[in-house]
Amino acid sequence: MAAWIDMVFILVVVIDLFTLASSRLNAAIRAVALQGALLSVLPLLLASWEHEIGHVLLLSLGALAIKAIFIPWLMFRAIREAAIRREVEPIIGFVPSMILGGVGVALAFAFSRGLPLPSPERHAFLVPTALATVWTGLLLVVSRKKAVNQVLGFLMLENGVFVFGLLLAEFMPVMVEAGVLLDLFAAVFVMGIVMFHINREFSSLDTEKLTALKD
Amino acid sequence: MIPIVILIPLVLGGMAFAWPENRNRPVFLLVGAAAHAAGMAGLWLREEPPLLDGFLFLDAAGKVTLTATSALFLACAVYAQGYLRRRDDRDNRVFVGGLLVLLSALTMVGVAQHLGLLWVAIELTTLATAPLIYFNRNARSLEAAWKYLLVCSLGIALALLGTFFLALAGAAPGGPRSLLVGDLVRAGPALSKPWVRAAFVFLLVGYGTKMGLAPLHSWKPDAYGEAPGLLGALLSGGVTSFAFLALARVYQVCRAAGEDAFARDALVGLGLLSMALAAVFMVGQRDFKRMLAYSSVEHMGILAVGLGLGGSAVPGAFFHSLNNGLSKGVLFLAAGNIHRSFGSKVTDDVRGAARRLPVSGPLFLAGFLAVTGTPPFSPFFSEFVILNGALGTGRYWVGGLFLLFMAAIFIGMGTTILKVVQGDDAGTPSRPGFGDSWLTAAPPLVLMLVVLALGLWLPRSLADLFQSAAHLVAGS
Amino acid sequence: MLLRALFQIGLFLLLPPLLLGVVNRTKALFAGRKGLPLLQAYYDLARLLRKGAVYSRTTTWTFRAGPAIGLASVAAAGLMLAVAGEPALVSFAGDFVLFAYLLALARFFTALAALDTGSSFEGMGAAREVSFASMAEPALFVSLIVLARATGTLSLSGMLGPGLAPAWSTAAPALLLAAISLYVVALAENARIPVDDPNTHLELTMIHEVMVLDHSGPDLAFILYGASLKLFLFGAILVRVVLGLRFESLLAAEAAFAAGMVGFAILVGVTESVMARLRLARVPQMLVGASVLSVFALVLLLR
Amino acid sequence: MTPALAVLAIALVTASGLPGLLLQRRPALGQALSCAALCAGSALGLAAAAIALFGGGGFAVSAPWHVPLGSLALRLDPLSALFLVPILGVPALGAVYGLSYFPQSRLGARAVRLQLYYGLITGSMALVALADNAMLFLVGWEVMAVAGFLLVLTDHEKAECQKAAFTYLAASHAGTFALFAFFCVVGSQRGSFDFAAWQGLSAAGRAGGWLYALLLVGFGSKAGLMPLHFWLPGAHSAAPSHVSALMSGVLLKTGIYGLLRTTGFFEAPPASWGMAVLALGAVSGVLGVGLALAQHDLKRLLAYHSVENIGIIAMGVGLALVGRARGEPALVFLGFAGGALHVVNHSLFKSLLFYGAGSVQHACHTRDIEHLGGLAKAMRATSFLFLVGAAAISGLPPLNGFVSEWLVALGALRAMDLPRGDAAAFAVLAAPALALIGGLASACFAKVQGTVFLGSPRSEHAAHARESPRAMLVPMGILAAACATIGLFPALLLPALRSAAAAWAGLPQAALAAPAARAAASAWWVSIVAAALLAGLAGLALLRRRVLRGPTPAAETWGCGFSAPTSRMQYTGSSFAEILTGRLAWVFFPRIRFRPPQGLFPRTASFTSEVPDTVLDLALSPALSFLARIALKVRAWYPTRIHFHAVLLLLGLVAILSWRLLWW
Repeated sequence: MAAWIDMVFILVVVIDLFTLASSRLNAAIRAVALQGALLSVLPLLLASWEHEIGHVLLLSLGALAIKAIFIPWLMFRAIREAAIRREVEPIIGFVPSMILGGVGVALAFAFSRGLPLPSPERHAFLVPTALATVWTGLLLVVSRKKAVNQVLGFLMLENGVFVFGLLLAEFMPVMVEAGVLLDLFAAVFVMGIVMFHINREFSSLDTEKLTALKD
Repeated sequence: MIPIVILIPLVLGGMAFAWPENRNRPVFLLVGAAAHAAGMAGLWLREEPPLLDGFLFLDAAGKVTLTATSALFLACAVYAQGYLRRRDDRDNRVFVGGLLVLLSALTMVGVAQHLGLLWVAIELTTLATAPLIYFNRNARSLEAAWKYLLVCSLGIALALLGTFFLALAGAAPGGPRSLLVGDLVRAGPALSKPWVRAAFVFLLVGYGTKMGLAPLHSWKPDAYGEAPGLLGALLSGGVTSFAFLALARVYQVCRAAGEDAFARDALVGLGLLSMALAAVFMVGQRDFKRMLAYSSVEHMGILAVGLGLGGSAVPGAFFHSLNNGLSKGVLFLAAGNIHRSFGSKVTDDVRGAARRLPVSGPLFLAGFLAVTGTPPFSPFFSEFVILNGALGTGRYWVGGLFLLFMAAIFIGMGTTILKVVQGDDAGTPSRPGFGDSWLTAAPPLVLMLVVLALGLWLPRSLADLFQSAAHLVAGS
Repeated sequence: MLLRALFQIGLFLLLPPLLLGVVNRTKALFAGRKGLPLLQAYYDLARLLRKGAVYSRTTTWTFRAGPAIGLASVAAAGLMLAVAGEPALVSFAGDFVLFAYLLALARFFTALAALDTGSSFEGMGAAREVSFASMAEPALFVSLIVLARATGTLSLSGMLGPGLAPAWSTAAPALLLAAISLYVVALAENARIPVDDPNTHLELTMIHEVMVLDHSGPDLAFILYGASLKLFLFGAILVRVVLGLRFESLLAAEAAFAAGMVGFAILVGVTESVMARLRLARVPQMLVGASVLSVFALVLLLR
Repeated sequence: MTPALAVLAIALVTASGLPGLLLQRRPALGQALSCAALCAGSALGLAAAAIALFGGGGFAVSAPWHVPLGSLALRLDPLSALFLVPILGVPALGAVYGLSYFPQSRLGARAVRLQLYYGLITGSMALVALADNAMLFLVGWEVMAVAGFLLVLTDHEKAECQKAAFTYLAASHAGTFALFAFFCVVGSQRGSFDFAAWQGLSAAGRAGGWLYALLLVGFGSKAGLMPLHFWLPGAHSAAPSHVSALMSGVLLKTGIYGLLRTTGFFEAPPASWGMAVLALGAVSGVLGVGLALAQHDLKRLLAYHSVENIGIIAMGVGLALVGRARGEPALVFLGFAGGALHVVNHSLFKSLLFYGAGSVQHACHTRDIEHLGGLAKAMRATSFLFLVGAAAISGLPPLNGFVSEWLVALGALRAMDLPRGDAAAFAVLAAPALALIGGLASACFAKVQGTVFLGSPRSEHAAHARESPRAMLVPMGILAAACATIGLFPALLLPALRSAAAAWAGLPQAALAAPAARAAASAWWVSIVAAALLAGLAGLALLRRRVLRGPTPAAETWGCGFSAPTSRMQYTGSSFAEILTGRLAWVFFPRIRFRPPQGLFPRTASFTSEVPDTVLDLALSPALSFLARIALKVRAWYPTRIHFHAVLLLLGLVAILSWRLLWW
């Protein structure tokens, strides 16, 4: 069982690095969708059995529905309308973002040993994966020019925080977990609408055009 | 009573979305606001026991912010009747529905005692506000909406991370293992110190972004500059005050865990930085709505300084959050009227507002005097109490800088506002039919009279409320 | 004591025109001329009082009231002056402040009368008179303060009275400096040579004379009499400062005082014959110099 | 009884603008009613003040006020009663003057607004004088400032008005922040914000020095002491005349009242405090009158004279403080009596002069004295009353200006009696400074009276001027009469001044009895000399009438035979003052624009000299615009892209985290 969990964590980190490198939007969206699916499986694997199964099942199914199915569908629709295929050169360039991503992951692993985790048993890789994903998400938001990529970055940030949330499954009541997922869903939904309007207004999703407001 | 106050606006919001007729949809707004105000009055009369095993409970701090926002929302609802009738060229389905959802989300923030639930409610307010900023349907407001959405979501995500850190702090064996503020405060010293510190930093940045403190304020000038005056009033008067409330709850937990030494310095530092930045960015500002945004940054700085100083300054901070709500309401609604009547918000082609708008012009000037701490308006008393907290306890540098920035802001803001209000409006673009009507001029006037009344005679019940809120949060 | 004071007042009112005569006679002797008779000033006054007056169209009542107010205020200042060491009719703490301000009152209304005529010459004269006087005022004040500090009293009678002689022994340098600066102020106030030339006919160079250019008849008489009174006032102070001796009998004191006054007049005449008129730009420097001298004297006393 | 009287007076005065507002359809009646209300209110207030001053019936009443740190505490002691006299007297006369100078029937809403703010500012000033609690004091203080701002904004179309009004409001608001700091520190030190609890503050050491610096900045900026006077000339010349009279005559005095009230709390102020105020006063006096000499605008000139007279008052206060430091009751009494009497005197003759200026502006529609002249013929009464005011402000004997300057000079002379090596003895130099100020002031007012009223008219307007209506002359007459009576009978006021001085210095009445008696004796002698002067004058006038029998033909002024003199050949204001302004050029850098005549037949040559306000135009506004340019540069650098906003947020996070680690 532990090997499977390690495999999932490693795969999540690999997807992080892949998204940083990919210049094609379709590939990036599919990768994030895969990451969402993987993360929705995690609660089932990690749940300690004395916990009532209903809560965990609901949580993972909800995550799967939102992260793996609905959000990618929304992203693909946005790309289709904007008729854009490829990310233009990001602000700090693909190669440097790759390097920064790698450095981030290394730091995450080094740093997580120092954190005094209350219940060490969970899994060695959980905290570093969470921190790495959060770091990659931040990097994407800050460096990418296309609005779609910024939303992907935000999504990855949420995934990282979601992984962190797994540690606290038992005393985050189901209602709050559902709230967090619902908020994520609503956030991406509103971002989708706004992207749709940006595309209609600026006929492109390039955030470089969004610089009119000056002091 | 609490679930009613949360659900009624939500239900009305849904109905507003469904309502086909564009002309009389704003009435839902009025009904929602009235119901909410009635609910609040009920809550003032009868003390409510905690609900959902401690998740929802209206404590003193929550009551202060909710009262201010309820009053402000009622005034804005009346204002909206006149405003939306004038803007009937645009579909207000999203606007009215969004506002009602925003009201219920804010109420939830006010009563949430569980930090996770608090985070969910605050994220909901962000999402409810974003489409409203885009009400003017032009490129600039779209850019403002996008920036608001992304920066705030980023901040809120960090706040979620902070909340999880706080949960981890309590997750050690023997710890409270819960995110209820009551449990965390009772556990207090048992929380693990490093996690609480890390949590406070992330939560300060998260909710600080939502509040608009100094380095995290970049979304504010764009959002307030492009949003309609009505939304600007609600954002600067309501939403940011609730972010301050969330920060106060986090500070409450921090103080219980014995970590408040650093927290207070961070709050005072960020507060003074916000005031400094507002002073620099307000000088020679040609767009009076963006200037009001920087004034909001300054007043959030004052609230942070008030909370950070502790002792007798904290009741002043809560009094100031009430005053800020009301006076910002006056300023933004009056600015909205002026903007619509002149068709522009740049001081180059807006002059003589006092002559063209006999109520909104002088109100804009009176609001400016109130906001910059001129007696007999009530913000003077709250700012004086905060200053007394600083200078009284020997922190002369903090007091000195506080006064210096207040003076600089008075001069910067004064030049802009006087350019708008004074002189005669010959040669400025005139848009007939957009003058002062009863519905658009009465609400800011009523708010101004309330601010003046609070300045002359602060009711005993309100003063005790601030005292108990301060005792709850900072144990002064 | 009242009889004595009335006698002093009589002396103060009758003697001054004689001083003018002595000054003119000294200047005449220096220039080898026979000069005007000593009593010429009395004859002029009598003649002017009997003559009619011509008034310019642009003038108002201020022009007619100017000379009368000038003379009245100088006469009032005379009430407080201790002639020949005897206490004056009016003496109280701080009366020298009133003395100085009464002179300022006279100057103020003379300048207004000059400006009323609306002529550029009179305006020029008024501007110069008022400017130089405001620079001379601090020097007069500080000199009188030095006297007050030296004799320990604050009234003119006390200052110029018996206390002055012993004061010379303790504060001789300060009193000397005060006397010099008082003399400079006297020359400036009475429009004598180094500051202003009383007998010139070129209006552009005059200061005091051009202010009274348009007056005629009784007004001119009041002005001339006022000027002589003012000269007498400054003379009386200077004489007491320099000749501070005590005399037991009244007659001896009066005789000494009269001799002193004639000496003062001769000194003024000599100064006028010896020096030429200063350029207008240098007059302020002279007056400021006098002020600095008197302040230095005061510092000597206060140290 | 007096508390009710005082509160009723304040209420009546504050609400005196309402009749004008309510009766807009019948403007004349409305204005008359509001003027009557104001006069009634001030009469009540003056009655209460008189009871406190002469009858010793002051009161100190306190009521709870549901406001943080505040309490409705009022105190009427001789000190505040003395200041109530100008605070309530001058506005009443101003309202009467406004009946015809600013008629509501002609000016409509503008006049209604003015009357509302006029009542408001008078009420708030009275509240400031009576407040016995820091918060109540600050409320009165700022309402007064804002009402003054709105009054200066009466005709807000003119850019000059807007700039002057905002400079005034910004200066007074910044000054008030210094007061905020002072009240906070002392309030928390003493545990209460009631002035009663603040008696006996310690003035020792650096803390005392800092408190005093805050006091000087806070009250000095309101009183108009140099270098904080920069807002004063603009505000006073932009406002209507009866508003300028109120601001110049009374508003500045609230600064002096504040300084006196707060220095009264300290029980042993060091002598250096007194010397500081003395020095500031002397500088303000001399430079104030120097700047006034160089002005062309009549109301700006009068405004600068306010700076000079505030300087004289400050010198009196300085001497009193030195007296308290050295424990010399004579110095305390003379300094305080001179300063306080000059407060009352200045409010009288300055209002008289401003009303005169208002009448001139009303008749000739210009304030530039270079275009006036020869008004005495048409406006006989106004020119005579203006002359009385001019003589009073120059401190010439038979009038009240001389009396207060004489008391201050006596105080300065009393400083000589201090032991030899004492530095405070140099306070005696205040007397020559006073003399210099008096000399310059008489030079300046000779210029004004000569250029404006005497000689021949220099412009069409001046030629066709008409005498101002009776309602404007009556208040001027009352003020002139008041100046004369105080000038002729100064001894009557000394008992009131003694009780005020005792209230301020915290000394028993008996301690000041001896110096007061000596001063009274001298004061009676001053009256006698003044009477002798007037008798001599009457005698000379009779002599002149008897002697001047014959016809007095009218002829041209002697112009060296030049047959066609024009009014432009007269000495103008700037040429009159050129000698003195040349001397003081190192202080205020006059801007000279001179086009010399060229060629054999020169066309037009011109010479204009204009003196900017040294502090405002040469120091403050360049510095502020420099700071504004820096702010604009910083803003230009601030990028608008969203990525920068996100990076800024993360940098904030990293900064706080690293600060957190260092802290650890």
